[in-house]
Amino acid sequence: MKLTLLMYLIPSLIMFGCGIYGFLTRKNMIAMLISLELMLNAVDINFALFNRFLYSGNHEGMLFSLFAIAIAAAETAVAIAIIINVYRIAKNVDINQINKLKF
Amino acid sequence: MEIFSNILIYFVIVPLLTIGGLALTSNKGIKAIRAVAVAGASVLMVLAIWLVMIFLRERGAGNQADMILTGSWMWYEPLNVKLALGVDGVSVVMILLSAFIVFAGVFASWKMNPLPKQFFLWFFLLSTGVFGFFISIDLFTMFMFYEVALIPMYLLIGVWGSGNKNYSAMKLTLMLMGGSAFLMLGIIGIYFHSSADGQLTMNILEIAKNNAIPASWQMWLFPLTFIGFGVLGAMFPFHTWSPDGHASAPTAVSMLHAGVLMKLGGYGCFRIAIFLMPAAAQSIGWIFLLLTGISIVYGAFSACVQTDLKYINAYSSVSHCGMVLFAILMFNHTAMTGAVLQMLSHGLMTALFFALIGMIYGRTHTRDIREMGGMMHIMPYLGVGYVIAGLASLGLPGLSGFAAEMTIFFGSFQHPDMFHRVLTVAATCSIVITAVYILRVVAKLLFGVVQDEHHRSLTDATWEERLSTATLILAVVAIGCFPNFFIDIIRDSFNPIVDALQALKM
Amino acid sequence: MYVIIALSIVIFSIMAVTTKKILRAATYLLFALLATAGVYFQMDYQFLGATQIAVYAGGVVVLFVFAILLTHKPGKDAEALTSHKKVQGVLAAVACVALCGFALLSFGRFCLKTLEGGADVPMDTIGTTLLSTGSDGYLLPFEALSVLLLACIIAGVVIARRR
Amino acid sequence: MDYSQFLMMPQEIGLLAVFLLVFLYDTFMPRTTQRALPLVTVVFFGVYIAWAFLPPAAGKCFGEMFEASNATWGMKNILNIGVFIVLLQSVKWTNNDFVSVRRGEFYELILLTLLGMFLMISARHFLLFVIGLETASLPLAALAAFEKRYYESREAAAKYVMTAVFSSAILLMGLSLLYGACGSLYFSNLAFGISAVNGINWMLIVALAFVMAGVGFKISLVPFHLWTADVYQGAPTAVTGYLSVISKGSAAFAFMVILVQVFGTLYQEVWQWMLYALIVLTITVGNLFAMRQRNLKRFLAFSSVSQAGYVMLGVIAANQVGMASMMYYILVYIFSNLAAFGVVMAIENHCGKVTIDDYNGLFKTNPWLAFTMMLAMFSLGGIPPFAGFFSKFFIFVGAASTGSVAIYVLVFIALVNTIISLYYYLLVVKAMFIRQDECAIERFKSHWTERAAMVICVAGIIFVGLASCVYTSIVTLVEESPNLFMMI
Amino acid sequence: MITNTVLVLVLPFVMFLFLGLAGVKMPRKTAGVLGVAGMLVTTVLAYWVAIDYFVNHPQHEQIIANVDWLNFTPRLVARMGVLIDPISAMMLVVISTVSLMVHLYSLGYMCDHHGHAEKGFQRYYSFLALFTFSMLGLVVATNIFQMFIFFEMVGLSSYLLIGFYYSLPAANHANKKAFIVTRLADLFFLLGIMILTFSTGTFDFDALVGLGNMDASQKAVGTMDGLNFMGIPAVGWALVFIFIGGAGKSAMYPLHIWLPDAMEGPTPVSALIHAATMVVAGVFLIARMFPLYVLVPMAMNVVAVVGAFTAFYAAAVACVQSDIKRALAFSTISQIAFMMTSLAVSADGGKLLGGHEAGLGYMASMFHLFTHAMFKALLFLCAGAIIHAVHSNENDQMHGLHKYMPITSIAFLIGCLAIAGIPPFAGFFSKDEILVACYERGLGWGLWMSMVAGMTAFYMFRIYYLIFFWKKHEVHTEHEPADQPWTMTLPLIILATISCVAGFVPFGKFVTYNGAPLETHINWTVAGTSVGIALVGIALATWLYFKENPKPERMKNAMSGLWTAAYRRFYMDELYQFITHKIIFQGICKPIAWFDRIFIDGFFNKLADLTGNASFAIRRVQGGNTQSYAFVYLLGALLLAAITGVVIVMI
Repeated sequence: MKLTLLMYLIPSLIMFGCGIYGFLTRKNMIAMLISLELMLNAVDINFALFNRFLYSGNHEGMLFSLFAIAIAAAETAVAIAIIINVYRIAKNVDINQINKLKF
Repeated sequence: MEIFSNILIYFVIVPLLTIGGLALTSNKGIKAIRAVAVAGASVLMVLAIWLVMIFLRERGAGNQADMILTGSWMWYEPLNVKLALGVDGVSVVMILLSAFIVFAGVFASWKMNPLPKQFFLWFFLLSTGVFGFFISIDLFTMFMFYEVALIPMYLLIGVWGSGNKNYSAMKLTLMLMGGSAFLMLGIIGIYFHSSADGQLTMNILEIAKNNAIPASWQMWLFPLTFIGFGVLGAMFPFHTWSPDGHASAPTAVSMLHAGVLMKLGGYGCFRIAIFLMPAAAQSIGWIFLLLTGISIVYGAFSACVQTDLKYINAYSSVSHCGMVLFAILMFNHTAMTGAVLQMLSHGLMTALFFALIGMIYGRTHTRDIREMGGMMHIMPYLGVGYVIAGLASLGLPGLSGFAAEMTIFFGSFQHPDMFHRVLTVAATCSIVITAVYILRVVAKLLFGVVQDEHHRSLTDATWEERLSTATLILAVVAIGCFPNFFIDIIRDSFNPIVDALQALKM
Repeated sequence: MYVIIALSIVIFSIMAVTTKKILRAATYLLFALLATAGVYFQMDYQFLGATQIAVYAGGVVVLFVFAILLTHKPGKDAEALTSHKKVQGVLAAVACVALCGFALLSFGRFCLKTLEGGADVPMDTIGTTLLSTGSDGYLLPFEALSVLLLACIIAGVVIARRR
Repeated sequence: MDYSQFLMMPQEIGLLAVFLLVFLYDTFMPRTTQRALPLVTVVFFGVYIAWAFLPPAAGKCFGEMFEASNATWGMKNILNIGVFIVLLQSVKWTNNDFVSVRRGEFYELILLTLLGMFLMISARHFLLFVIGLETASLPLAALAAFEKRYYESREAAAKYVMTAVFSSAILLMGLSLLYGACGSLYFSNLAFGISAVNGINWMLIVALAFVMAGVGFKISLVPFHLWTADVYQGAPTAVTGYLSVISKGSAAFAFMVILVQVFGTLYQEVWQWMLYALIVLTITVGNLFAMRQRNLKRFLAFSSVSQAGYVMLGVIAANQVGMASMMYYILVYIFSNLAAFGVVMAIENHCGKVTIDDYNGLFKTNPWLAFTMMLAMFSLGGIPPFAGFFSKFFIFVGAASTGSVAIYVLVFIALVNTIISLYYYLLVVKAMFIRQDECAIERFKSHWTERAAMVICVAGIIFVGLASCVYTSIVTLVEESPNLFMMI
Repeated sequence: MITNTVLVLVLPFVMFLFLGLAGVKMPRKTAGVLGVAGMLVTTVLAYWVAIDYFVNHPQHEQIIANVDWLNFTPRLVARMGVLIDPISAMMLVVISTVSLMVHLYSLGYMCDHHGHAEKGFQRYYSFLALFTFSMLGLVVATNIFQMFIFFEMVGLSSYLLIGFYYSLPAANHANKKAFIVTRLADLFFLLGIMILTFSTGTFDFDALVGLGNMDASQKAVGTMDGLNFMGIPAVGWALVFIFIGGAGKSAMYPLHIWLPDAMEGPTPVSALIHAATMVVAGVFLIARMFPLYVLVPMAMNVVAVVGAFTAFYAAAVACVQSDIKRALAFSTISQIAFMMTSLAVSADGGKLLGGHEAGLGYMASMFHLFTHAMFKALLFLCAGAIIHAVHSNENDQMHGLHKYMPITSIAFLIGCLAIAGIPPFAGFFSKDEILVACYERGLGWGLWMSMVAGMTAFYMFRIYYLIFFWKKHEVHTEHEPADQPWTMTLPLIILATISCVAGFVPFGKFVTYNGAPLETHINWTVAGTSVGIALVGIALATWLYFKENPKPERMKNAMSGLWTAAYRRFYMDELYQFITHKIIFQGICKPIAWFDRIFIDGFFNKLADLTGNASFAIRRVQGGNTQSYAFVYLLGALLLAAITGVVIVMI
């Protein structure tokens, strides 16, 4: 069986979709962050796939993934710090409770 | 600096200097504030008269250029925006009018309270805009000064006004700004079609000379600019800011606004809308003619049933300013000259009206004509002034309104088209309605018996009020008695426009 | 091999966003990330896969676990999602995936491209690329990334401080 | 390995130097001298600005990954001026008892985010761009959470970071599609790749939409703006000011660069219309929300949403006039908005009041503050002779210079919206000048740094418009930048 | 002569300014005396001008001097100037004479019983001077536009003087009404001028009508050939409109309604303005434009019909009025209608009638104008004296005054005889000429006008008897009524004298339509008939009203409907009231104001509300929930892509 690009893209896209779904429905902010990780990860896969399947002459996609992993890690770190920061004063991490600022 | 050798620039500099001077005075020193304000207004007046003399001398010396005292200094090079100055007869008389009204306005707000300093600051900012508008011949600077003149109205009404001032101030500002939104789009459109060979320009004279705006664009840009200015000229159905705004504004502001600011509308209509887009003016001018015709009659009828003095005058202004726009759309020398005369006349007379109303209101604390009566007994000076203003308004010979209206009517009736003539007849009918509402007020307010016994103890005008009104009355009489002096100044200024319109017909 | 990886990506992703226990979600995430690393290895991107495992599995997930433990309250695992939100989420996710998928599919026949037997990218190539300044050199992003990380460290410090 | 290429980026290097100096000062200077840190930063930054104004070395470096052109040089200097004002404004605030312990970090983060924005502006490769974007946004979350004593500050940070990461995920997705379609992430390669793609296809449209969403998030274009108001309201005022002008301005410039350089060939058919819709939405929705706000910071947030729409009018023109007008608009906007925030901050620092009703009768007690606020409002509303009028006019001229009727309609919509915006700006003026209140904010003297910042802003508001040299030189800068609009 | 004429104009104007501005600073009486003195000089100058003209210019050519005043176009110039020809010279005399009499008379009249001048005495004299100036300016107008200007000016002075007692509500209403009605007429006048000048391009009388022949008028009418509006030639519209203008001033039916009310003004003012001078402005206008009217039969017929009807209508109303001033006012209307009719009947079908006496009607009209001014002023001044004595206008407050005020009574009688057309008083001669002219036009016209002449005699004597006889006077006031001081009596005597002798002036020698002398001789058939009818009228009045008797009451009851209708002036006022209040005010102004408030204002307010509501309605989007933010974000991005894609693919 020849492995086509599409066959790899499908799991990646599903991962992305799961991320979106999770981000939009999870109450817990950490769970939302987990969903975000999925989204970012799906993008990384895409870059790697495109590089390998279509443009294997250079390494741009792969390197982008590499950097993206680092960025994602940094994002996660800051986000988690802030979530904990909120938790300290609000005593929960429920996104629905974090809505004092509105209208 | 070459720019300072042009007298025109001083019409902007002097008010600005006055503002600076006022800023230096202390809030408490009412004498100093008044002194600065009077000095500023007087210098403007002298400058204006001097300008008229220069103009007459130039014309007398055979200078037949469309604009004199022209000068142009590059401002925004990338867009070819210049500080272009120049005047023709129309602007000269408009400047003269503004100077008169500013002068009278300063005296009419002699006892302004509270915050006299701030009041005069805004007042002179407003006049800066007005003068700047009249001396500019560059679309951008014109528009800038136009807006400079609009915005102080908000604070002037909001802070020093009376009655439902918040509503009125907001309504006035927003509606006028709405007008200027139309205008700005129009100006941008004109700018991008100002030249066929790529060198875009904002200079009115150059645009007119290039005559490059395609007819299809004119069809859009003409209504935009005309409505833009028409809002300020209180054209039906965009007049509704005017009654509320005038009713709430303090005396001097009503004077300046009705007297000068509304003239910006009429002036802009011909200087920009018609002058630059004659083809569209020819073909769709009739729509606006109809609207202005409605304004004339509609304003007059509305004024008949008002009971607030300022509302009456505001609606009367709608009617009279409608006449200005009406005449401008007749596209011939006589009617257009009449329009300018009417601007002068209405400016002075309406300023006089508002000054008097302010003075009466300052004493009686009511503007409802049903609560007043027999004022002629109590304050004969103001009463006589009011009658004179009223007579000027209803077009009595010897006062300014007559000369202006007659020029408009006869000029308009010269129009070869039957539709225009019939409209003229309809507009002419307004002179009777005007008589009705003016006499109604005079009868209720001045004649008859004193309605409120408290009014018996009121006093007549003080010296500064007398000075303020006398200046205006003299000007009204001067125009009424010697119209030819003004017509000679004004008339030739319409040569370029009328020629352009004639050329189209060929 | 492909089937295992693909299935585990799909299954663990779905489970990570549907499980009611937050700690389990983190665990499923870990598996999904590891499966991703599997994809990279399949693509012969050894270094990328290794980084994925080291940074994600080793760093990020641990971070998550700590965070969960810090904010965790016993007995509050169950997430009561309103149905409205669920529909909204599904709709959005499906629409997004559908649009992306449609876009990819409609872009010529490239989805059917098969893997050309590409070779692994050697480590020294990666190192050189990262530090070279010419065309296809990544020195500047590399430096910039370090600035980013520095900024995040400072940010973390600021946030983490009690006062 | 040609490290001399770093000399092509003097502004970034200088900024980094300032950062290092501040960092070192913060870390190693004795505790007693720490109070001077804000001022030291301001001084360093001032020196740096002078350095940054040195004539630019134009060109690309790092394999076309980074471009320094006259336009980017100008844009960075504009941002520098804004940041200088922000720094000056925040001196008093960072020295208060609740924040002073973290003041070093405040300045460090501001400087680092600015560096990130510079990278965004100059990036000609999407990787560098993304890193810049993240550098410019992640630390801001920390800054938003700076006022630890207020819950709102923390909530703002949480909302910001969640949406920001979500948005960057979407952006990255778009970029991956783009990469898939064209096989490169260099702007120049992408541009050719896109023009090589036959016809218009979904892949590019989706990628474009996602990129627009991702960057639009930073500029807070509707409908990607929803975080704006909450974050602006919750964040410390200094940070809000920074967010609203600097962050937004840099993103707008980068946005334009991406659109014209990468997607230039799609201008006529595709992104002109996408942006058209976004602008209409942005201006209108921003205005409609702003009308009802009572909290001034939230009010300014929505006003800044609407202003972002106006900024985009320069982008939609996709030509030199448009870009110059946009830069000029941003400059003016910096002065106007920071003047407003300066007043808000001064009053907030003094008595903690931030709603419009608190400002009733302000003119009686604090005429100069009221005057500054009024100028800011007039300038934002586009009233001459203040700079806002000129910037609005030029941005409209810029947009209309495309000559298409549709754009005229757009300009008209924008103009109609100025009426609404004028309404709410006047509400503030009304509160200060017309309304009277027995318990108006009492007379007080604001800190000299705050006053200095206000003076700079007022001077800017008054002179940037009247002195035509500013706009003229910006136009010259843009005109001298090569190949900007090659792809249009 | 020009200089003198200008002086005649300037002098009253200077008096107006001087008394108006400086009057308050001087004693009241001084102002009055100054006014009289000024007027005296004016009168002398006016006589000098007239005599000079008639003596030194036997050809009766027009003497014209002009200055440009308002250049509408280089061609169409409104000029100010003086034109002296027979009718203007005649009018100068009439106006100055009556004005002088009134000035003098007012010195007494405007005082209370202690001889103290009333408040506003200076103002009064200033306004009188203004009126005199305006009226003189009107008659010497060289062009129709100047005429129009002075039409307005006399309207203004009339307004000011009617409202002299401005605190009285009646006066207050009356002056408003007078001004507005005449203004309405002036509107038509203006429209007429506009139409006329549209093609002729000139205002000047010498170009429009010329003098001595019809050439100028032929030419003027010729330029308007082919211009029609709604099937009627433009020139017809123009002349009818101009006539309406004149009719307004001259109180022709149905524009007469202001005149009776105008009697609220001081009686000398009524004598000057509303009897002798201003109200004949309309007649003067038609006379000025006479050649044009001759050429347009349609317009001439309108004038004739309106004139004849008004004459009868006013006479009928005058027969039953109880207020003596109102009765006199209706008599004035009727007499002016005589003049109008007389002008109109002198031509038919575009040609003058009467063979060698062509233009007799014109001459007669002017003659009647002249004599009427004198005797009507006399009658009013007498009425003023009576009112001053009894403090009432109503004749049931008078009765039997002959015993108390003999001089007044005799003067009044002379006036009555003159107006009734009894030889040898002035009215006989002029009225006779009129009737001759009418009979020349047609028997019906003659009979109709003769009947009106009879009615004239009847109602005048009715008034006379009711004032001076009927029954013994009951003294209501503290003073017994008596003849008034010399300032008031002297004018009566002078005017009575003129009324007696004026008829013998050979008027036809001086005033004709073409300047050529017209030999007139009395047509004894006509004269006899009219005198007969007049005598019948007088006899009837004597029978009914000389002594108190129940016959009038019985007659009144017998024809109560008719009587009431006549007394209420055939409900013309009510009709006007209905039109102005119900239709214009309630039916137009109010709805427009309502429309303005509800629709125009409402529209813009609604717009603002709508924006506000929209702002409120969309606030839910900003609900504070991060996930919904993200949802909107995603939706936005997807829709952006999807819609763009779909649209582009479709296109």
